[in-house]
This record gives sequence, structure tokens and C-alpha cells, in this order.
Amino acid sequence: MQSNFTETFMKYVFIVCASLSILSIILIFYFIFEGGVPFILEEGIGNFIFNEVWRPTASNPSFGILPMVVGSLVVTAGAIIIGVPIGVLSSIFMAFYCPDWLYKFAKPAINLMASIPSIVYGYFALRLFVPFFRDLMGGTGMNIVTASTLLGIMILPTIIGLSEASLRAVPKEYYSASVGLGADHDRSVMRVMLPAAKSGILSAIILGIGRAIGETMAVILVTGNQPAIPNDLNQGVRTLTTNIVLEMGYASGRHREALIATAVVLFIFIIILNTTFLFVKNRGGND
Amino acid sequence: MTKKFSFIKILVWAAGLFTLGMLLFIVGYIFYNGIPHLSASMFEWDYSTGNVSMMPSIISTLIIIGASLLIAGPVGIFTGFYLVEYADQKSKFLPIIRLATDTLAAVPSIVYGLFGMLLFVYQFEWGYSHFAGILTVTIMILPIIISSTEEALRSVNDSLRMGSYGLGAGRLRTIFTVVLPVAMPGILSGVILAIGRIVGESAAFIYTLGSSSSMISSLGDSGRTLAVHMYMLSQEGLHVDESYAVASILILIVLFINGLSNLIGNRLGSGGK
Amino acid sequence: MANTKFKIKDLDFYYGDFQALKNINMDIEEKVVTAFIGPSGCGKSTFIKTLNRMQDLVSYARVDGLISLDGQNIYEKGYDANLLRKKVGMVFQHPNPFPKSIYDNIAYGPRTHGIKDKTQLDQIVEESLQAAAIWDEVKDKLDKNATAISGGQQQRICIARAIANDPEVLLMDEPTSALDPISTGKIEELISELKEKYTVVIVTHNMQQAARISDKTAFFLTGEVIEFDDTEKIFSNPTDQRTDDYISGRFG
Amino acid sequence: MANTKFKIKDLDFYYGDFQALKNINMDIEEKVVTAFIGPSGCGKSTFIKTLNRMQDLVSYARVDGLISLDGQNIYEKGYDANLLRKKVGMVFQHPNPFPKSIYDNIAYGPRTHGIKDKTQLDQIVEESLQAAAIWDEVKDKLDKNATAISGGQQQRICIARAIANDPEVLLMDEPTSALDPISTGKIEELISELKEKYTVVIVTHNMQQAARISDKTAFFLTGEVIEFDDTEKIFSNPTDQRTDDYISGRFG
Amino acid sequence: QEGTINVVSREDGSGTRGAFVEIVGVVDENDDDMTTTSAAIQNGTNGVMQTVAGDPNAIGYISLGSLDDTVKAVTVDGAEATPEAINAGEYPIARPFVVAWGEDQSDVSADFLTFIHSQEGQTIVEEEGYIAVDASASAEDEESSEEASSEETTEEASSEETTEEPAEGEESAGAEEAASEEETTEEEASSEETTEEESATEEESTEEESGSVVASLPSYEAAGLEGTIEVVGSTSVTPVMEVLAEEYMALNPDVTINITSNGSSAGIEAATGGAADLGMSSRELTEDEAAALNQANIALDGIAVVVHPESTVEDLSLETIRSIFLGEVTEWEEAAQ
Ligand SMILES: Nc1ncnc2c1ncn2[C@@H]1O[C@H](COP(=O)(O)OP(=O)(O)OP(=O)(O)O)[C@@H](O)[C@H]1O
Ligand SMILES: Nc1ncnc2c1ncn2[C@@H]1O[C@H](COP(=O)(O)OP(=O)(O)OP(=O)(O)O)[C@@H](O)[C@H]1O
Ligand SMILES: [Mg+2]
Ligand SMILES: [Mg+2]
Repeated sequence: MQSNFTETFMKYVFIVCASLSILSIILIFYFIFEGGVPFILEEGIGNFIFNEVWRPTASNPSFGILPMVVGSLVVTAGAIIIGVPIGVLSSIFMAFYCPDWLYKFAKPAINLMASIPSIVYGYFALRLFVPFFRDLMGGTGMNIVTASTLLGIMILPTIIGLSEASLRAVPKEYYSASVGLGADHDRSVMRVMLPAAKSGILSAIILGIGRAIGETMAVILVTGNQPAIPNDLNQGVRTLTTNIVLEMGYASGRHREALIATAVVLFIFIIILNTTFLFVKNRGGND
Repeated sequence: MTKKFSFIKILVWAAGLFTLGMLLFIVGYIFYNGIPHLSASMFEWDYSTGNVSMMPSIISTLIIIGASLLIAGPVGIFTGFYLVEYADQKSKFLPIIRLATDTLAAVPSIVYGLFGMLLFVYQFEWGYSHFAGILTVTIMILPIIISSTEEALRSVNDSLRMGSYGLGAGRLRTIFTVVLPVAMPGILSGVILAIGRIVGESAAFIYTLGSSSSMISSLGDSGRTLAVHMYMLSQEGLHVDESYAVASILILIVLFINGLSNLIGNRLGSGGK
Repeated sequence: MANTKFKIKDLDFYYGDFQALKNINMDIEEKVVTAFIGPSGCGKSTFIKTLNRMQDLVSYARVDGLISLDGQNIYEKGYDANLLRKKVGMVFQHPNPFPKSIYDNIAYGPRTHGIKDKTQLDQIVEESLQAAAIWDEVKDKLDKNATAISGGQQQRICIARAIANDPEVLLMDEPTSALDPISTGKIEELISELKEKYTVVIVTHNMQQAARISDKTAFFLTGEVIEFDDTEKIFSNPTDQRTDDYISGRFG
Repeated sequence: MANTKFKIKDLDFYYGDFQALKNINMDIEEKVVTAFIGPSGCGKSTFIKTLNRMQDLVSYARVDGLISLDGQNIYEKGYDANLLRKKVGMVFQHPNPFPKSIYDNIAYGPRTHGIKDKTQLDQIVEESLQAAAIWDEVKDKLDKNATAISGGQQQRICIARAIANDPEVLLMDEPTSALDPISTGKIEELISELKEKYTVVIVTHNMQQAARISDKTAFFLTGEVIEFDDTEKIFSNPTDQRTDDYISGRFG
Repeated sequence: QEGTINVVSREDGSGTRGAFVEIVGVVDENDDDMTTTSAAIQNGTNGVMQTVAGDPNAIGYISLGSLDDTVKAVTVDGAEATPEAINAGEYPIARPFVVAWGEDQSDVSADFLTFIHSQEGQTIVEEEGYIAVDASASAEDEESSEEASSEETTEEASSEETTEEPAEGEESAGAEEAASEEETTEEEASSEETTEEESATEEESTEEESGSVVASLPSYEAAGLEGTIEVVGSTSVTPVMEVLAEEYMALNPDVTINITSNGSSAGIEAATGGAADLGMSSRELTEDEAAALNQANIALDGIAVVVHPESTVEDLSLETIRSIFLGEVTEWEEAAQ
């Protein structure tokens, strides 16, 4: 029999555990913001975010990250367009369409996909996607579309893994009920099972988008990394993350602060994204 | 009306096959480029520029996976318990935790790297070390484990909880003996995802674990994971072939770990089958 | 009355190794209410679910023998199981409303089968809920989630959902088990109305109910049909001793 | 017979804004079978679940008023809800066996409350299954998953599970709704036996059942107790017109 | 060769890029890096190699030590990119590898440095495809480093420019190659002049001692020390450092050397903060950094200009390369003229 003490004690253990993630995020906040916010204030928020010129090492340096902001947005949007539909559909495939013999092989395969290091994806894309898109679109082949495609693929396992789990968690009775009403498999899955798993799928998508925004080591190899606002899909872009990774190894002084400030902006982006989704999710979950 | 929706079938199959095809393609590409370059000398205990041995990296990778799961596993699962089984679903604390975990989940690896470096390596003066690397990735995988645990727990039918409470079982017993076994597969898929994240990570490690190629002798040592090892081998273009060989081994290790955790999961989650 | 709707010949059914139905032969007539009675675990649910191929969903289940609907073998290759299930509606033993609004639950079937028109749907929803004797209780909360209502209400929602689909045959697995006498009365009334147009198969543990509303009754025992005859005959003068024992409560 | 087990005073109950129970006052006596009857959705399940604080688990539920067990307020701060639920066992309206083996289902309660000994557990499991009239059906598959059996079997497993816990009070929410007459008869027998030692509260839609087995009956209507009296009185000579209407089927 | 030139460059701040733009002259009058904004940026040698190897129209530059046959190095003004040519002063594009250390240098760390600058050490440097540097020059530099850095500080304080990459590059290039402090001063004096002149100066100074310096270096003898040395920094320096460390550990079995490879700035920061005994850098230290640290060059690395292996381009003039990277020449047809 569980004593009341153990119950209460464990309850507090659980609360402490739950608080740890808040603590972690606060620590990360603190360290990143401490490094970046003073710089942003000095430079002026507008002048940092809406300035188009990034020339950190020039004799008259200019720290404008608008191109990177645009780059991140564009590439992430592209990744969502490619990755989310394929990911969600694939998870439906895995949960409701995949024959058993294939599933035995496909399930570990998807898990494996999540474990392949970014750099491998990067070199893979550099060797195969870049020439492909160069032939298709002209230019260097290191462009928005290439990066979006690569990211779209890279976020697949994240989306598929969690979406599939929540699809499988939907009680089978719903499916039986739908089929019992003469709905075919497709409709039962799309109209009953999918909506019932909505909230899980949404968090899978958020995680996926988070991965897309945060991905660096692979993207860096295929986006061209030009710090300029693109006006065509076949141009290269630089994302906020690649901006940090590219120059962090060498930056010092104000340049370095500017990079940490870039991380701050990235952070704020993510928070906006998450809050929006939290809001949408709460609204969506209430009906 | 069957016909009207049959394009869904095509769509779903196409997506599934695309994903699998892409994976096969990538894995094939890695094996094609890597397997021929494997040699026994790459598994010697000590690294040298001559053998570019991946043994130290394999050991470090396994240690880091083990240690960070040892921390993030319980913490993440317990957080899930709190969120689903304890917290008042209307409390203000809940959205805060959720926002925190969602944000943690979206923090880019490179930011984790910088953070780990600033806090563990410099502030705590641990230097580049397994400690710093482990703690950094622990925080990184925490949200993955939390959210998959949360989803899995929520999907457990309430009537089961009712059944258990109705017999006078406390929350703890209900959670551990009734809810957890049912939720196990979901939690496990989160754990596997987390392992994947660790194995595939490089940016966060470079700034915390460092990239020492020597065999670990204490957790205070710097080291490198397989992914970092790959990165290091390929970065200067000197050992590109070997880096694919490392990637091949990495894939085999991941498959092995997946198999193992499925086995464990089946044990834990089978209940009374 | 003489038209045969379902013809079942030499039906065997297995869950894995376990044989749940043994050599069932039965003709279910059109526009007639057929009741299945028998002790718990004797295979009533199993059998009723073979009639609209719901057992297809149990991966380890296996059906042997022949079931034909209107003269066509429903287990034949190429037979459209979805169309079958539209024609042969079902109310499950455990209420299983979708986690959607009450309205969407009822409208699900009609929408599946192509009805888009809002006013038409509204009408179907109201009529079905009326028929299932639950309209008054839920008419103000049609947009509420159908899983947060009482057990009996859920059961009636499921009945309404099945009716909304306008089936030819309605299979009901203990449809009034969670209902009070009044609702039960209304459902029984509904069944009597339905039989004007439809064929109804009902599983029930309530002997009086079977006697009251059915025309034919089948008595099941451990996977076999012991006796299948006019309800009157079964309840007044059963051929088999075991049937007699069961309905008079002397069994076991 | 006169000992009061539960004393309920001025009980109001809310699901969010919806008031499901209104000003309930009732004394439930020890070693007596009390039946709750009333139309679907009238609040029977809601009420029965307040007696062992199962409603604590519904986050948006709110209880007002007083319920005391053996003179102690069970909603008092510091009152051990787990101990309460051990003492006040419950069989739910929908069978909810754990997805574990049949054996583990039954042994769950005893194990929770500290019984480890294998032979003792074996004995409890067998006795409980016997009492719930399902031993013969499952004795060869005790290690099978308790979710892959028929609906009625699941219900009896849940009854056995509750009995195995050796409670003082047993709350049963339509325990025989999915059962055939024979199993029902056995459960009713069980209830008569139990009342020697325990207090039993049963929700039922079956008037005959209520009349047969209960000593006291409460009639619920839209969240209120209309009448609560000796069963005999209720069924032969109810005070309230509505009670009369309901039990004679003239209601609504 | 026809078509648009796809320019591939390294990231801003990279030692390779710094040296490349400075020597080739991809800078404006303020010595600001003027690499065309349409250049694709890769953050590692391998990234550049893979990009160029996969794109027939690409041109990039990489560390000579990493050059292999997946790409083709063009000759610059007729000179082939080889250590010999660099030593002979024929091939103009090269940059130094630097190590830096803080105030309290441990004995083992000092001994390791001695080893690097010994005949044995510099032989390894050459074997790895880099260019050896003169030990005595470095040794002197070591001793007088404090003085030298204060000199730098004064000088640069008087200059109008905030970042003086060319000047600094010039200075340490001088430090390696020149045998005496006099020459260093001379070259510093010329630091304000244009890049063409600078490279001319460089050529001059290297001409004075063409051929390898290895033979003239002192031999290393193991001192039998024990301890651990943390080496942190530049990814470009890492490969040669690893070999050096291995060789050293073979001679001094009680010494452990840990190498962490995470970028020049990280290395310098680690050295400043004390997390590293030696910081590796493939760029010059900034004046702040130089004031806080001691530094020495351990090797010279050539920078090869590379194109696709099937490209028909064989030779480019320094001026053409400059125009290409400035974005003035965008078509291979133009470049070929
Ligand atoms: N979880 C819930 N949330 C909100 N309302 C509920 C919930 N459960 C039940 N109700 C409502 O409370 C009222 C009483 O429900 P309760 O389950 O107690 O009825 P009941 O008497 O047990 O009926 P039945 O015989 O159909 O089981 C009903 O109107 C029902 O819709
Ligand atoms: N999914 C299943 N897997 C394996 N065996 C099953 C399954 N469902 C039912 N059975 C077994 O098949 C037999 C017939 O079950 P069925 O559900 O048809 O009984 P029933 O007549 O509907 O009983 P009840 O009146 O209790 O609902 C029972 O012995 C039961 O244990
Ligand atoms: Mg059944
Ligand atoms: Mg109820």
C-alpha cells in the first residue's frame, strides 16, 4: 500500500521535474539575452532587424539581419509546405495503410531517419539536390528551393513519429463506428481518426517547424548563405542559424555580440511561433 | 463515393513511399560511400591520425546516450505525469510549462551549444567535457520526451484510471501499474526520437563536449560523438571517405539501439498478453 | 414477409484458434424483427458483426461459410463492404460516439453518403434524434461533444446515428441495455415502426423484450444456434430442452 | 439494520455550469441493498460516483454539501480518498477491465492493498470469479487479456475485481445491463449474499430487479430525489405521482 | 569554359578567406572585404570542395593541405600551388597558422611548442602538405612577444582603421619569414601601402630564403615531462596539430594532448579564459587579443584556387581572380580572355 507520504513526496518530485524545463528555458534565456540584448539596444532594434546590410567585419561595420530574418522565414515556410503534408500523410500511411510486412521495416526506418546526422543530410543534398536544382532552375543550385526541400525531408521523421503515435492512440471504437456507418477506410481515417488525433499532430508539426528553424549544419551546405534578401526562388539565402554558425568560430567583439543578438532574434521568433500555436491549439481543442 | 476519395489512398501511399524511398536513398548513399572504406583499424581502441579510429567516439556516444537518458528519461516522464495526472488542467502553471517545453523543443542546436558553452564550460569551469555535453543534450531531449509522454498518457482511456482509483489505488499506483504500461509504446517512441536527436547532433556538442579524439577516461574529459567525429573527419576534406564509413557504423548502431529499445518496450508494455 | 434478406449457410467463425461460431444456418427475413438471445459469451455479438463484415477489422478473425444478402454473397471478392455497411447499419454493444459534436455524429453517415445540403442535414439530424427518443434532451446542446453525456444518452445518440444513415437492415446489439423503461419503450416503438420498411436484428438479454418486439427468435449457446423459430413458438413451446431451460431461467 | 452508513445532506453537484444534482438528502443504511432508479440522464451515475469521490477526477466537477461515511465527512480535507475507495468499491456502468491478464485484473486491488502472497492471491482470484459467476468461463484463460472477451464477460470481470477488494460498501452502476438472465440471476444472488456483510448500492433500469433485490429504493428525476423509501412501499404504493407514473411505465 | 561563374567563398572571418581576399586584393580602399554578395558561402574546406566538385562552373579556394583530385587547382600567373612554389615565392596565396597562449604557460605546453618548432615538428608540417616556418624566428617571437604586441598596439592605435587585416597579415607574415626584427619593422612601415605592393614585398622577403627551412632547424629531445595539454581552436589547423600531438605523445608517453576543434575565435577565447593551454587560429589575432596573449606561427598554409576537375580553365591571373571574386567578371568567357 502506498503511504500518503510517498504519494505527496512523489507529487513534489513530479512538480520539481516539471519545473526543470522552465528553469532550463530561463537559464538559456538569461545567457543568450544577456549576451545579445545590450547589443540590440545599442544598435537600435529597428536598425538591427530592419537593416538590410550585413557587413560585420567592414571598417564601418553594418549589422542588419533583415536578410537572415527573411531567409529563415522563407526557408522554413518552404520546409513546411514540403514537409508537413508529406509528413502527416506519411504518418497516416504508417498508422492506417502500411501493410504489416512493410511496417516491420518502415517503422525502424523512420526512426533511423531521425538519427542521421545533419551533416550527412547536408552532404547528401549538396551532392544530389544541388546539381538537380541547378539543372532545373539555373544558378548555383544552392537556393531557397534546395534548402526547403532538404529541410522538408529532415523534419519528416519528427512529424511522422509523433503524429503516428497520436493517430494510433485514437480508440479503435471510433473507427469501427465509422466503418459501421458505411464509411470507407479513407473517410473513416480522414474524418474520424485524423480529427481525433488533431492535437497530437499539431504538436508534432510544431516540433517539426522548430527543427526546421533551428537546423543549421545541413542547411549551411546548400543555401548559398548570401546575406542578401532574395527576390527569386533560385537565389541563395542565409538563415539566422547559419549566420551564427558561419561566423561564430571567428567572430570577436561586436561581431560576436551581433551573432548572439541574432540568437536572441531567433529565440523571439520561436516564442512567437509557439505562443501562436498554443493559442491555436487551445482554440482548436475546445470544440 | 468510394471513388471520390480514392485519391487519398494514392496520396497517402505516395507520401509514405516517398519518405521511405528517400530514406533508402540516403542510407544507400551512405553505405555505398562508406562500407567500402571500413577497415579494422578504424575500430582500434585509440585514435590516431593514421587510423582515424572511431572507437573513442562510439564509446562516448553510448555514454552520452545512456547518461542523458538516465536524467532526461525520468525527468521528462515525470513531467508528463505531472502535466497529465496531477496538474489542474485549468491552472496557469500548465501553459507555462507547455510553452517552456515547446520553446525548448524549438531552440536550435547551435543555441544549445552556445548556452552550454557559456554555462557549463565557462561559468561552471568544467571545460569541454562529457559532463557539459551530457547536460546540454539532456535539456535538448527533455521536451521530446515530455511531449511524447504527455501525448501517450492523454491517450490512455480515462475509464482505466477510474477503474484503478475505484479500487482504492492511489495516483502513483494507478500511474505506474495501469497507465504507464498502456502509454509505454508512445513514450518509447519519444525516447527513440530522443536517441536519434543525440546521435545526429553535432552543433551542440562541438561547443560543449569539444572534439577531443582520445578515449574517455573520466566524464570530465573532452570527447566527440560519432556525428562530431564525422564532421571533424570531413570538415577539412582530408578523410571524407572515412567519414562516410563512420556514418555507416552510426546507422548500424542506431538500428541496434532501436531494436533494443523495442525489446525493452515490449517487455514493459505488454501487460497481460 | 417471405422474402429472405440474409441467407447464412454453414458459417464457422474463428478468433485465432478459438472457434466462436459453429455451423450456423439461418434465413433472416425481410421486414421482420429477429431477436438473438443466449447467455453471455455465446457468440451473439460475434455473429451479428459477421452480417455487415465488421469482423473484417479483427485481423485474427476468420470466417468460413456463406452469408448472402439479397442473394449476393457478401464475402465475395469485389463486394463493396462500405456499401454493405451503409445498407446494413449497426448499433454497437458499447456506445461509441465520435468525439465530435452531437450534430456531427448524426450527420456523419449522411455526409459520408453524399448529402451536403444544410437544411436536409438539419432535418435528418432532428428526425433521427426524435426517433431515438433523445431530441428533447439534446436539442439545446447539439454542438456539445457527444462523449460528455450520460451512458444512456450516448447509446441513443448511437441509435440515432445509425438511423440517420437510412439503412435497409439495422443490427442492434443490446440497444436498450443502458436505458430506463421509458426510453426503452420508445426504442421498442421505433423498432416496430422500422420494421414496416426495414429488417431489424436485435441482440437482447431481456426475454420480455424479445417476446414483445420480435417476430423470430434465435437461441444461441456456446457458438451454436440451438433453436430458431417464430418468437411465439420459442417462448411458448420450444422444441429444445435447453431453450426451455434458458428462457424459463432454469439454465446452468 | 438501523445503522446509517452514508449520510448525505443538501448535496448539490455541478458539471461546470450544469447542475446535475439538486439538494439531495438521503441516509443509506448499513447491510441493506439500496436501489437507484430513474430515467436516463437523471443523475444516478453522477450521484453514485460522489459516494466514493470518483468525481474528484473530473476537473470541472464541483460538489456542494455534505456526505459522511460512518459519521465522517468524506470531502473533508485530509480524508484519504484511496482508503475511501478501498472501503467503497465500485462497478462502473461501462465495463473497464485493464488491458492486463484476467488474473492481474482481479489481483490488482488486493495487491494494491498489500497482499503479496501468491497462494492467497490465487484464492482471492478464484473466489471472486466464482462469486461473479464467471469462473467456469475463464478459468482456463486467466492469463488472457481481459479486453478480448465478450461484453458480458467483461462486466463480470469488473464485478469480480470489485469484490476481490473486499469492500464495506459496493456501488454498482447497472451491473447486469449486459448480462443474460442466468448470469443476472447469479449476480443478484451474489448481491443477496453480500448484504449479509456489506452495504450495496445499485443503479438499475430493471424495475423487477430493483423490486426483487433491494430493500430501499430511490427514484431520481432530473437531478432530484423524488422519493426514497422502502422498496415495497415505492413499488406498491408510492407517495409521489411521478414515481407511480415511472414505475408503471406511464411516464413522459 | 563557358557560362556564368559560380563563385564559392568561405565565411566572413574565416582565416582562409581573410588571407585570400587580402592577398588577392578583393578589398576596397578601406581594406574591407568586397567579395561579391552573390558568392555562395561554405563554412568548411570540404563544403567548398564538394560544391566545386559538383559544379562545372564553380570557382573556390581551399587550404592547400586539403587539396585532392576531386577538384582541380588552377595555376596562378603560371605558378602551381605547391609548397615548393610557395617557398620559392612563386605562388603568392598563403597564410600562417598561429597558436596563442596566456600568461602562465605550463612546462609541457612550452615543450610541445619547442617540439613543433623543431626539425622533427616542421618535417611533419611539410609532410602534411604545409610549409615549414623558421624555428628561431618563432622562438624569438615567443620571447619578445610582449614587446611585439605592445608595439603593435601603439602602431595600430595611431592608424585610422579599426580593423587592419592587411596590416596584421602583413606583419605576421613578416614575422615568420624575416629572420630579424629589423625586417619586421621595415615591413610594418610599408603596411599602409596597397596590396599589390604588399605581395611584392612578401615575394621579396621569401625570395631571400627560398627552399625549405627544415634542415636548418634544431632537433628536438624529449624532456620527459608529464601532464595534459588542452589545444583548442581552428578547424583548419587541427589536422596538422593532431599529427604533431601524436608524434609528441609518442616521444613523451606521460603527456596527454586533447585537441578540440571549434573555430579560431573559440580557440583564442579558450586560451584567454584559460580553458586551453594553446589556442589555434587560422587568422591573425586582433589587437585586443594580441595584447592578452602570446603567439607564434607554426606553419604556413597555401591557398589553392580550385575549379571543377573537368573545367578547361588551367591558369588564371591574380588580377582575374580578383575580378571574379569582386563580381566584376561574371562569365567564364570573360575570365578566359
Ligand atoms: N462528464 C460529464 N460532463 C458534463 N455533463 C455530464 C457528464 N456526465 C454526465 N453529464 C450530464 O449529467 C446528467 C446526469 O448524468 P448521469 O450520467 O448521472 O445520468 P444517469 O442517471 O447515470 O443516466 P444513464 O441511465 O443514462 O446512465 C446528464 O444530463 C448528462 O448529460
Ligand atoms: N476480440 C476477441 N478476441 C478473442 N475472443 C473473443 C473476442 N471477442 C469475443 N471473444 C470470445 O468469443 C466468444 C463470443 O463472444 P461474443 O462477444 O460474441 O459474445 P456475446 O454473445 O455477444 O456475449 P455478451 O452477451 O456477453 O455480449 C466469447 O467466448 C468471447 O470470449
Ligand atoms: Mg456481445
Ligand atoms: Mg449512468
